[in-house]
This record gives sequence, C-alpha cells and structure tokens, in this order.
Amino acid sequence: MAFKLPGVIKGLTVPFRTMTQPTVTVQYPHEKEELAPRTRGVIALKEENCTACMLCSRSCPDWCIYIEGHKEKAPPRREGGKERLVNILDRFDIDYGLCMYCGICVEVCPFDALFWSPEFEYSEFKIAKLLHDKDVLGEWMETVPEVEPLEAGAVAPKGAK
Amino acid sequence: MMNLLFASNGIDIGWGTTTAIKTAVVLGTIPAGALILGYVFLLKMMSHMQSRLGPMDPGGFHGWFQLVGDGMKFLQKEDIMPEDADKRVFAMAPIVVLISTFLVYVVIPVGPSLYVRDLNVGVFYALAVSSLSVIGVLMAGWASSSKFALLGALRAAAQLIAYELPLLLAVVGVVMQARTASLQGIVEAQHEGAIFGWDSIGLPFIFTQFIGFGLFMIAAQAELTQPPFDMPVAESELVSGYMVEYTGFRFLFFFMGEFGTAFAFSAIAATLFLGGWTLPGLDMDAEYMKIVGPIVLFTKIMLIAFLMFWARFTYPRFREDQLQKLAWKYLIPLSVINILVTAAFIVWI
Amino acid sequence: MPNLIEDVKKAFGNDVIEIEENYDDVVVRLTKAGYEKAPAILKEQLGFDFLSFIAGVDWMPMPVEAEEGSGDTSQPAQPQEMTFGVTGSASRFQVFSHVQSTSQHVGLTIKVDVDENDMAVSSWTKDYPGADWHERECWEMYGIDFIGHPEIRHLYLPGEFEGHPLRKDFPLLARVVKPWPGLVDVELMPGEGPQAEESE
Amino acid sequence: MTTDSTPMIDIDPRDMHHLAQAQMNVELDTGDMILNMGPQHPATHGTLRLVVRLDGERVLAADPIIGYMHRGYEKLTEYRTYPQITTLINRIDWLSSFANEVPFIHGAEKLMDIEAPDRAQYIRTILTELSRIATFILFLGEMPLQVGAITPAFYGFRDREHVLNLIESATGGRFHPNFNRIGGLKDDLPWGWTGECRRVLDICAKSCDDFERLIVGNEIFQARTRGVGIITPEAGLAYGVSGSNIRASGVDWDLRRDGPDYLSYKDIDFKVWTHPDGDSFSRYWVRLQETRESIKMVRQLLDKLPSGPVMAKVPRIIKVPEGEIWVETENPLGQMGYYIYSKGSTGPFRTKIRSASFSNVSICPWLLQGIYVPDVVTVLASLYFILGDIDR
Repeated sequence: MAFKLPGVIKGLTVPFRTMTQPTVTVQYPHEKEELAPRTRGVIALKEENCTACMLCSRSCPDWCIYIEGHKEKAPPRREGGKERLVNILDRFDIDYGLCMYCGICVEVCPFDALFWSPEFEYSEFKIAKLLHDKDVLGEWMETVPEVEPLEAGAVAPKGAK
Repeated sequence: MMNLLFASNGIDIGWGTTTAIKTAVVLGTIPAGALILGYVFLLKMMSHMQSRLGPMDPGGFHGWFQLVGDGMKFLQKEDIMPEDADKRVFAMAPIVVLISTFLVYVVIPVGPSLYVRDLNVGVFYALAVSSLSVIGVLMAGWASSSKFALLGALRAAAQLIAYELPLLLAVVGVVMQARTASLQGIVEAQHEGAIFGWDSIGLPFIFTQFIGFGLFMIAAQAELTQPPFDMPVAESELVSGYMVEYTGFRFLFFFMGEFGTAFAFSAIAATLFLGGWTLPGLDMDAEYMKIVGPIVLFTKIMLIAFLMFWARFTYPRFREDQLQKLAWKYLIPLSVINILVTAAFIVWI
Repeated sequence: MPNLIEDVKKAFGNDVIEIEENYDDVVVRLTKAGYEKAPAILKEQLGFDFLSFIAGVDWMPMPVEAEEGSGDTSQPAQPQEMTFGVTGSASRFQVFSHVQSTSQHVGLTIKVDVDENDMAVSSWTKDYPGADWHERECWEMYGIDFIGHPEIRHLYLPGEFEGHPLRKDFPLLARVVKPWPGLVDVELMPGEGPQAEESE
Repeated sequence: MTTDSTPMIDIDPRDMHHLAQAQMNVELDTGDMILNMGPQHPATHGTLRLVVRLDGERVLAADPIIGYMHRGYEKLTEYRTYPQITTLINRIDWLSSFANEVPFIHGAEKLMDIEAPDRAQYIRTILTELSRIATFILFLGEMPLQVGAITPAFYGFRDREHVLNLIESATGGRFHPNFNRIGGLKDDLPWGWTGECRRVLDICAKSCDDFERLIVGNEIFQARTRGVGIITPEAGLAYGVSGSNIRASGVDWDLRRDGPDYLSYKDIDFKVWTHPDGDSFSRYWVRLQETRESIKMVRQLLDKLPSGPVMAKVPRIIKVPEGEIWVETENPLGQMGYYIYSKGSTGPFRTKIRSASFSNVSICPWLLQGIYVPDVVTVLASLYFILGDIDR
C-alpha cells in the first residue's frame, strides 16, 4: 500500500490549527449561554386570561394538563346589567414529566393565556415535583420575552400572539 | 549513581543503598511519567485539538488534579473478576505488563552518571524487555473468558510481534553509527559527532538516521497499540480489547503500563535520535549537568511524545491485515535498506 | 401517467380488478394470482426496479372505547360504516405495496385483498429480496401469512407476543389505562343547569 | 490503494435470501463463534443488535435484530388528530426531524387541496436543507470515529451546533422544531435570521473543507473504506436502499429532482452527486459533496426568498376529506414516505410510514457476508441509519 505522504501529513494540520484557535466550550455552571427568545423551555400561565375552557387539556397529545374550575356569580360589567356567571380556575397543573414541549396548547388557547419562555433550569430530584401548579406557572410569566420583530418581508398574520 | 553524587563530598554509601534509591526513583518515575503524559497530552492537548477546554474544575488551575483523582477513584473501585475467569492468570496479567515497563527504565541515562545500570547491550536489552508485555496481554485476553477480550488479545499478540522487528532494525543504524550499543555511549557519540567536519551542534542521529527515526516512531506507536495501530483496543468494535473485563486498580495498572511505556519509548527515542540528555554547547561531565541533564531529557521526551499523541488523535485505525502487510512488506525492507545505506556511508566515507 | 395505466393493463390482463390514477400515483388492485406473478412482471417488463414498501391495512371501522355522550373527544371520531379506499376492497384486510422505477421516475401502488378465513398472500422475496423485512412486519402486525417467504419470524415484537397489534380491534393500552384529563368539565353552580350535564 | 483487498463474495442477490436466513440457533456450532454486537454496542448507533456468526474474524452470516425501540407509531397515528401527529412524526428520524414533517403535511394539504403560500414553501425548503446539512456534518464527523479517529467527531458536533441554534432561533426547538402546520408555518422568521443563516453557512462550508483535508485525503481512511461493503446498484434497489447510499452506487436518482415536485426545489438548480464505486468511501464522499450542494441551495433560496404571509386560510378544526395519498420526499437518510388513508375525520384512518433506514439496514445480511469484524463497523457507519427510523 503505497504511502502517499501528503494525504496523511496534510491531515495533521487541521488538529494543530484547531489547537491554536480559541475553544468553544461554555463552562455551564459559571458562564450561561443566552438562548433564542422563541426557545420552548417552559410554559407560563397568565391566570387572568384563563377561562377554564379546557381546550388546551383536550388537545394535548400527552394528556399532561389537568384543569379544574367552578362557576361563580360576578358583578355585571355595566351597572344595572344582568348578573354574570364567570369560570374561576381552581387547579391548572402541567406535568412536565409527560410534556413533550410540542406547543399545541399554547397555540390552541383562544384567550392567549399560555406563553412560551426559554427558561430550562427547573429540574427536580423527585419526578412528582415536575407537576407545576397554577402559581409556579404564574412565576414563569416574568421570564416570558416580549414578541420580537419578524424578518423583513414577513407579513404578520392578524392578531399574532 | 548516588555514591558518585555523594562521593564528591566524601560520604561513601554502600552498593545496597544506592540500588534501593535507584529503584525508588524508577518506581517514582513510572506513575509520575504516566500522569504527566496523560494529563498534558491526553487531557489538555487532545481537548484543545478538539476545540474544547478539557478538565477545568478539579484542582483549581486547569484541572491538574483530574488524573490523580482518577487514580484514586480506580483504587477504591471494586475489583471484579468474571465468574469463570482463570483467577490467578487474570490477576497476574497486569503485573506482567507493568514489569516490562519497569525493566526498560534500567538503561535510560538521565545525566553524566545518572543511570541505573549502563549495560553495553543497552538498546537491545530495552527493546527486548519491552516485548514482555505481549505475554501480559495474552494472559489478560485468555483469562478473562470474554469473546471481546479474546479477539483483542489475539490481535494484540499478532501486532506486537509483527512490529518488534522494524523496531529493532530501525535502531541498528544508530548503533552502527555510534559504534556502541550502550545508551550512554550513544549519547556521547552524538555529542562529539560532526556532520562533514562541522561539529558545532554535534550529530544528533536524527539528521543522518531520519529513516530510522521514522521507522522507530511508527513501530513504537504500534508497540503502544495507539492509533493508527489500536486494533487490539478498538473501542468501536471490541470496546477496550483485552482490558474489557478489568476494573479497579488492575485497570489502573494497565493504564499506568500503557502511559509508562509511552514515556519509556519517548525517552529511548529522545536518547537515540535527539542526543539524549546533553545540549550541543554544554560540557558533558560538568557538575551542573546532573541537574540540567534530566531537564533537557524531559523536554525532548515531551517533544517526541507530542508527535506520538498528535498522530494518536488524528488518525483512523488500520485493519489488522493491512497492519501486518504494512509491517512485513514495507517497514522491514525499508529498515534493511537503511542499514545497508548506513553501512555504505560508514565504510566509504 | 396514462400510458402507465395501459402498460399495466396489458401486462396483467384480466388479473387487474380495478385501476385508478390518484394524486400523480397509479393504484391497481390485482387478484391473488395476479399478485403472485406481479414481482416478475413489474421488475422485468415494466422496469420497476425499486421496492418502496409492502404493508397491510385493516378496513374494520375504529371501535370507540368511550361510551356515548361522555364528551370524550380524545380519539378522532371515525365514521362507523366500513368504507374502502380508492380501488375498493372485497375483504376486511388488504396488502398494499409501492414500487418505483428509478429510470422513468414513476411509481405504482399494488393492492390485493386478503379474505379473513384464508389469510395468506404470495411473498415477493424471490424478485425483491428487500421485501423480506416488510413481509415479516406485515405478518406480525396483521397476521397475514406470506407463502414462500424464507422464514417468517417476529421483526419488532418480542418472541412470545401474541395478538396482532395493528388490527383495529387490538386496544391501545396507553389510552385505556389513564383517564382522559379533558373529561373533567367546569363544575356547575349547585342546582344550576340541566341535571344531565353533571360532571364526575 | 488496497487493490488486492479481500475478495467480496459477489453472489447474485436473487438467490441470496436462502443464505441470509441462516437460522441463528443459540447453541454453539463447532468452529463458529456467535458474537452479539448490540443492542448496547458503540458501533450501532443506538439499540440495533447484530447477531454475527464468525469464523475467526470473518463474518459468515449477520442477522440484524431490531425492535428494541419500536414505539408503534402507526398504531398511535390512528388515535391522534393531524396537528398532534406532526409532533409525533418528527421523532422518527430525530437528526433531521424537520424533514420528517414535510411529506405528511404535504400529503394532508394535497388531500384538502390547500396550497401553502410561496414564502412558507421557501422557508420549509430552507429548513429541510438546513437539517440535511446538520445531519450530514454529524455523519462526516461520526464515520471516522467508527473507523478509529477520535478528533473529527468533535468537529462534527461543534459545527452542527451552529445549525441547531439557527433552527432553534426560528422554530423554538433544536431537535423537534414542530414548525409545520397544514397550510403553512406556525410563525415567520425572526428579525436578522437570514443574515445569521449566511454566517452559519460559511462556517459549514469551511467545516466541509476541513473534513475533506482531514479525512478524505487520509490514506489510512481510504485503506479502511475503499472496496469495503460494496452495494451493487441492482442489489441496492432490490433491497429498497435509497438516498445517498444508492447514489454512491451510481444510481442517479434524487426525489428532489425526479419525484413529483414538492416544496420549491423547482425554482433552484442543484447537482445530484453520484459515485461509481458503491463502497463505504464513496458513501462518505457523496455525503460530503451533498452537504456542499445543500449549502449552495440554501444560499440560492435565501436570495430568492419572496415576501408575504406564511399561513394560508385554514379552518380552525382541520377535517381532511375522504381519500388516500402516497407522498414521498428525499430525506437526508433516503426516501421518506407516508401512505395516508383518510375517512374525512380530524385524524387519519391509517398511515403507513415508509422510513429510509428500515430498508437501508435490511441489506445488511447480504452486505456483511464474508468481511472482517472491523469492516462490519465501517459498513454500518457508512450506511448511516437512525434507530428511530428503523423501528418506528
């Protein structure tokens, strides 16, 4: 097998050049990489918008959203108007042990109550703790980035979330 | 070696103590050499070549404690033996491999009088002893009663034996040119030698024996089963060849054996081809050489080891039939031609 | 496309029960005898050198686990009467395969009926060795036997798995084990709304 | 080069199957050694188990046993609606997951005869080609790792990271973008994405040159891969091998150019690379050239990107009318196709998923005959299959 030298020696230059260039490692616990605003890290719940219409829990492929609510009488919008019946949310849990981050619930919600946030550091020792309830989801709300501008030439569909 | 050191200031310590001190020093250099080579090349250089940082946290500055920590981890690991393994042979195998590494250090000169024993057959003794590891590898492969280990051991045996020949023939040129086989003699020959009358930098044999140097490096790479010759421990097929059943401190022996032999071979290569522990301008027998000598040899070892590990991280591995063909059809004829050319030079010029 | 239909008709003669063009692909339904000699004809005469896949289909309508009116829409509501695909079917099971010609860049889907009491079809492994795995999967999932297949054994499922999972009457346990979270509805005010609509 | 490499047993594939079905009996035959490579083995990318009957180091018969990762997708699709299925099927070939969604969505759109707007088609093509670049760059680093070189694998992962970050900034998910909707895309590209995309393409182009110099020219790599695992065009097609594997055997067939036109491949011109040899080296070489071709394609697409909406008018609850359709696309691993039977409900009645690696690996019993154990690893690496693709 003729030893064509150039091929083998030429190959050696690539690792040597990489050795001289800066490395790409991000030392995670000390430095943190900054994620894209659209990253699907965790789902945040804006409780005021939610009317417990159960659409998200019905369309979730993994069956991991559990909702309980009850009806209440609420003061009429305009005084003298009729008494209104309002859905009050008692329980809104998302089980992140089952969730596959597909985002169908965020899209299907007609009242814009669910948002994506790029937060990802919520790992637990016990899997049961991955069941985030209403107020934990509420806390994620501040980490939701505001909607970023679209690329040139894009026509934003009406009422884009 | 020590009484020469102390004799100069009048204390005469007996032969027994000097041998004890020499053995202690050699016992110390094997793990130290393995750790240094392992850390500098396997951890830091390999990672920077792959554009990553390598260990940073252990031991604070650049993770120097990583390999020491690994060593301790291996020590406290449970020593498992496969249930139908041949117990005694299984236990003896790593020790045989390690013994062959120790014996090589006997002849490596580090300073004017700093060597354990200056045998006049130095070079051939070193290379002969280093082939003892073949027995250890076979013992490990057969004893651990696992298919992968068996395959690995058979491949290792075939490869190590095939590359003994080019390893030795590559060195014959150097011995002829230095007219002595003793390593100390070779170092002196390179110090006084001259290239066609111009002797300001002495004659490191790499200039005249560059074919020999190339052959020696390739054969050494094969002896250490490092890529491109790491068929016996091909991790993508045999996981880790003959070492697959070993855990705990026995695996540590193998690891130390591997890197210790790498350190030893780099030392031999440095001594034979790069002028050993001397630098051109320095006077060989001066007092200070006892300190400067080891440092010079260490830097040369690092240089040679850099070449070895650079090839180790870049090249894919040969299939064993190509490996054998390379040895028998290309390396051995080339080394014989090299010997003839050297002989011609010596006789006519 | 039209000349392909003529070629297939000419090649198979009266073995062709039905042939139709469907979204830039031609679907043909053959008799069992036609299906047996199909691979030789397809490969030599019609030049279909690439076998894409062989699979089965079970036309039985989807059984609906949830009882009526419980509002369980976890499963898409499929029509209950037994309808068939483009070229119809005379039996509950069908084997369909797709072959392509890499030179003329054209594809053909072949279907054959498998009636329930004689669940066997001839194997294509002689002409298309690639059919080996497809047929093993189809046997495993539907229970359709392939005559002449070198060695029918389980491909995906463990050795002692009984039952044929892809049949419509084989339950999907994951759906049965866990109650559907979407069933729960908003609790009504006490004594309000029609009694029928109370929730668990 | 290794002109006199071990002679391949070239038996006509037609009468190959009776050899291939050599029954893997458990008790040890005299002289033969049954070696289990997998299901937990570094050479098999995941849980493929290869029962290999050895005579010394030469393989007599190899029988891949699959199913360790069978998730039963075809059964699951019968219990789900169309949007839920798109999240499911991008988990089949998880390295180029965007490319899995495209045929299914295209089939559903054809059944409902909805046409996604131009900009959506362009962005889909860009993202498909980007996932192809990501998959192939990982392959360019992964195969030398199986053949023994440690360093290239890290270059593969490092350069693929840029492409994944790019896909994540547009779709939100690195591995599972879930960006396709029936009728278009979920969202438009964020601000400054096209500029970032051009920068990443330059990095990928430089990375391809690095791989060329580091691997393709290397004699040891050529010695290990030339003439190893030769797939003849007829045997390959008869076994259903598709994609770069069959183009490396000289078959000039690429669904992007020859198949029914989908996405916007007709607006750009690209070359289909083939190699006459059909051995492991040519498969590596073809994938390297295809990565460069994809980089050129994405640059053309970026120049011609039209403006406009990305979502067509689609009813809120998607009911696909009755009918059936066969849709296929050129995925990085080969021909990916769906045969969708629909009965007018919100979910399909039956979906046959034709994945590329299933057929690519089914050639192994024929291909691994009579070669050495180390070559088994080289051949498996050069076929480049994904376990999710095989087991579905």
